[in-house]
Amino acid sequence: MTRILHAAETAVAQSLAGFVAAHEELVTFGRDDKFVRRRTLSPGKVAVISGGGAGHEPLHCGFIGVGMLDAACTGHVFTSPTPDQILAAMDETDTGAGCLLVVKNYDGDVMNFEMAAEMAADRHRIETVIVEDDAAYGPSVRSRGRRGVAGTMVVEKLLGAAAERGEDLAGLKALGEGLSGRLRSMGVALRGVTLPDNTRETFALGPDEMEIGVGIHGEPGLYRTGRAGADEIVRLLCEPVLAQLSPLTDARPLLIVNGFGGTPPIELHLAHNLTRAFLRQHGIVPARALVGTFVTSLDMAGLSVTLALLTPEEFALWCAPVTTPTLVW
Amino acid sequence: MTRILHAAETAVAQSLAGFVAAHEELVTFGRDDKFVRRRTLSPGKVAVISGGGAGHEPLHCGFIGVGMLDAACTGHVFTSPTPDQILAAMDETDTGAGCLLVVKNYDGDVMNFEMAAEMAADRHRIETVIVEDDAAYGPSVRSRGRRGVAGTMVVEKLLGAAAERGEDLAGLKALGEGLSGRLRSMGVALRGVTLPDNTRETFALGPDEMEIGVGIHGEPGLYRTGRAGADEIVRLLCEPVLAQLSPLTDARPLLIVNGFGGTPPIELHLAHNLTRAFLRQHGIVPARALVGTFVTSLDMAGLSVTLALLTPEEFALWCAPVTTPTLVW
Amino acid sequence: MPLDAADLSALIGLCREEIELHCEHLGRLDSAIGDGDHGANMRRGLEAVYRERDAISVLPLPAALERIGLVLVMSIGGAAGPLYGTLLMELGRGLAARDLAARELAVRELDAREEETDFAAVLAVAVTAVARRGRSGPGDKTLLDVLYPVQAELASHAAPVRIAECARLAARGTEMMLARRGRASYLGERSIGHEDPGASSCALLTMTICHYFKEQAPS
Amino acid sequence: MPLDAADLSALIGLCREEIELHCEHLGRLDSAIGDGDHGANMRRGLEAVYRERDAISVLPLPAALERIGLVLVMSIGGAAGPLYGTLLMELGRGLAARDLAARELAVRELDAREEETDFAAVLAVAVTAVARRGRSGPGDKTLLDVLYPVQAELASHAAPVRIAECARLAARGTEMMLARRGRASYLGERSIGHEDPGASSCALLTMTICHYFKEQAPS
Ligand SMILES: Nc1ncnc2c1ncn2[C@@H]1O[C@H](COP(=O)(O)OP(=O)(O)O)[C@@H](O)[C@H]1O
Ligand SMILES: Nc1ncnc2c1ncn2[C@@H]1O[C@H](COP(=O)(O)OP(=O)(O)O)[C@@H](O)[C@H]1O
Ligand SMILES: [Mg+2]
Ligand SMILES: [Mg+2]
Ligand SMILES: [Mg+2]
Ligand SMILES: [Mg+2]
Repeated sequence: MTRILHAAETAVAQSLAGFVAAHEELVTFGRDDKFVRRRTLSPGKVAVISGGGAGHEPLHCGFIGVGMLDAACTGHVFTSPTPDQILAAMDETDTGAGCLLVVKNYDGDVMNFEMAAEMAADRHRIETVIVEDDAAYGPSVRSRGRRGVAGTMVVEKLLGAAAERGEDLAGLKALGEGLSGRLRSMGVALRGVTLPDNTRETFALGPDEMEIGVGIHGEPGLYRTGRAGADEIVRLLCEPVLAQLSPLTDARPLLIVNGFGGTPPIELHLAHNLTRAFLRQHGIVPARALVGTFVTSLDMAGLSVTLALLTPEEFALWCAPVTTPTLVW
Repeated sequence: MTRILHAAETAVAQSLAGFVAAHEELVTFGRDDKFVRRRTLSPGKVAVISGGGAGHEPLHCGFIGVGMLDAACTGHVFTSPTPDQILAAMDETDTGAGCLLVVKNYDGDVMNFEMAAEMAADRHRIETVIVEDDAAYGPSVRSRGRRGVAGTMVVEKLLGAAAERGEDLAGLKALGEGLSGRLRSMGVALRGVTLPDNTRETFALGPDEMEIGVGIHGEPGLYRTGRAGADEIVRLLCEPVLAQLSPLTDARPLLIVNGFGGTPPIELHLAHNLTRAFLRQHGIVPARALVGTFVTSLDMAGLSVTLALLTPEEFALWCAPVTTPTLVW
Repeated sequence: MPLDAADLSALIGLCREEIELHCEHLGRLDSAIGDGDHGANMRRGLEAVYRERDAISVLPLPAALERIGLVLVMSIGGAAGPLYGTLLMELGRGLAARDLAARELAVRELDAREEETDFAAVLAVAVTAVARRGRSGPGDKTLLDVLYPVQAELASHAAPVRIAECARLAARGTEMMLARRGRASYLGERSIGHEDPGASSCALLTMTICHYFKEQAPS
Repeated sequence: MPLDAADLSALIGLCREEIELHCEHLGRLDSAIGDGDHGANMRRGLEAVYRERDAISVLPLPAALERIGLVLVMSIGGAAGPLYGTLLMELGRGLAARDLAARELAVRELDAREEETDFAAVLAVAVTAVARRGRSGPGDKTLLDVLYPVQAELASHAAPVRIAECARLAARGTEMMLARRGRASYLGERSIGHEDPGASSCALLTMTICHYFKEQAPS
């Protein structure tokens, strides 16, 4: 795909087919392979639907299953899915209680989901939750808000668990929006992304450079600086996250250390340990931590730190049972 | 570690601490942090113990838990653990039924586990299963047998499940050895490994090259060739695997597509889909498939294909419940 | 100039060729300040339209444009899909509404100049719809920075060559802008100094269409 | 030449320095045909011995060597740990057994030449233990290809300079061998043309020890 060369137009479809084949007890293709959905739907439950460009796997398809998503639409690499995919997913998974769309805050994603919602307004009740957890961009810099990055999986998990529990559309929308001030992420890239079409990197980093504040589309980040040691990297990621989180009394902090696709587990756990030490110095002890490769940017080397200050009820939703290709507990 | 720079001597210890902190409900450090073990042992069950150099995560520590390993010893990067670690693990997890050591077939690992077994011969009953699944090296080339690579996780899963079921030491040894002719893997590297001590790659590949038959220690492979498309890569990996597998009537084929650390899920699933197509043409339909990053070589880009022709009983052991940081079902 | 089926089919082919020719260039512009896929996205859209060109070009112009817009929306994805899609769907709908109104009141046929004024008005509405879809406006360093001046030139009855040149300069003019929408906006100050890929594709398509009109115009 | 505590402590320090000095070089040799860690492995082992040098050097020589071997085994890991560890542990045990036997039969003290013969015999046994541990033999392109000729030279009462030179040449001689043991063996034919890292470290240590003996020898 990026390194494993394959015709760019069919690579995403092939990869999705491989994914579905590996998890056929849980998921299946929707109509015309336009999306992937749970094998078994729960009638009367709000359908939680997400999607985005390919290249972020296991997000979103890896989170389809009991306690999380009902369907996910995948676009081309780094390209939002098109409205017909989203329409098809709504038509096939809305069992009467309406559809909740979880959308990462990128102009392309927002516009495509919005067009789909407009086109289906006559036949589905629809609410949309926009995820914008990237601490690299405060709303002051960009009037359109922050990007949605690794925190997306927190929103999908909490909303999925609440929907499973019977929460209605309005309740889910309120839950998603209530979270937004207490969820922040920040990422670093140590090597740029190789695009599938060409072997060129979107941004090339020298071996002694790193890019702070990157998103998950191979776009350059907030600033570039010399390669620092792991402790310093952790500090550069955690400080903006802590600065932007709205404080919460009686919070249950949830920590996610997420690899971008080209960084192996040994490095993620190293960063996790240093992050815990940093947070401890700032009086924060995670109630739960999740370390792994969840929201990727193709084969980009690097990682992001996500911190969510959850209420006890939200934390219970995080801990609620889940059975998906990626998360099982 | 490799890219996330950190003092090489402490990086492995830090990473292990991060791993244990992320999974403290399942695992804990053994005495003096010499190894990692299950939090709760089952008295009377054979202790299944493995280990090897760091840099292969989640192997082995990620497979500690109910239905798989009791303890794992981690050495420095690409360096076998030392006998004192293995001795400590045996002393702490042998609850009376003896210890089964699962060892990847590398001279260093074999010698260190062997020395530990000799030193503990007076106080533990010990059997050793050597894993040698790498199809890149037939025994004809090397009188010391094949390397142990991604197939190691199959051996650990089956022996772990059998031990959980109450199998004794002799039975486990026989099970492990019976499997060896029906388990083969083959890997390809698309970018070499960056060693932690220095930013040098162990073997440097040009952007248009690939290395076929690589192991998991950054050592060069069987041969180097021009970068081929995904279909061709799959063929180059699967053909030697199929050629070396002892046929088995009524086999339950188990397929594993394993990423080496620098290759993202989208590529692994693409390769998985093409591998299924290749196998189908050769009359093989996997009874189960597992796709992900399980046995790594630091941040090496590339992947391996493992095929195991299991008996119905072995397949039942594969499907038996497991609760570890990496596998849960 | 009225467009018949042959014109429409030819224009679709030309636009597709132009994007194909500049696909890599657009990708490179997008790599600098975005995610590098704008060329591939546009190619995918134009290829989809090209595959349907026979069915499309026999439709009345308003329906044809609306259909092109829908095909673009359903094939491009990303930001460019809804934006180009909205532009063409709104253009088609606006022309349809105008035709309907004209037929109802119709005392006489419009002359060429009146028709142009009318088209410019419909385009203005469509461009506004694009701006609403993108929640963006002039100076945000997007394809709107080409659409606005092109619409203005058309409204002032500029010749095709003039409009084409205006589009080219407008796209180049985005180079010095600070991006406030789309992925480039994440770069802040660093977005300055690079031409916007969407503006660039929009100029290329505008130039292709203008060139066709110039060639076809009765001299 | 008998070794006292000061000699042993000095030798430990010199060996550590030598490995430190060539750490990168050994790593590079191992990168070419192995996994690149031989320098780091040896350094870790020698550092561990160095940390314990005070406690080690006051022990009787046999016990000191056995202890050094154990420290190497427990700190190096990989292939080198058990191999160097076995060598020194067996050397220590062999010397202890010889001392015991000598004391039991002791009619007279051994002269220097007899002592050397004796040491060579003990070394031969230790080298055999290493070969058994590694399931390897001469010509496999390992540190044994240095140990065997060094032992032979010692048995023939060669001078320290001669033994050092022999070790150096033996290590270099592994360059043209095809590896049949260790990671290098996975390379097959491709292992030819590179010096074996274990042979190289073994030669460096041998040369350091020989140099010390030459310097200390009554001239
Ligand atoms: N909110 C917006 N309003 C108007 N135009 C936009 C907006 N966001 C992006 N664009 C335009 O879209 C172009 C990028 O398109 P493309 O690369 O195809 O999509 P994506 O950004 O999703 O990868 C930008 O160069 C810009 O001209
Ligand atoms: N089976 C063996 N017998 C003898 N020597 C061996 C054997 N395997 C490896 N060696 C020696 O060990 C050296 C490699 O040591 P080192 O790099 O520290 O360990 P590893 O191979 O585990 O990374 C080789 O160069 C070779 O001299
Ligand atoms: Mg895109
Ligand atoms: Mg090693
Ligand atoms: Mg783009
Ligand atoms: Mg080595």
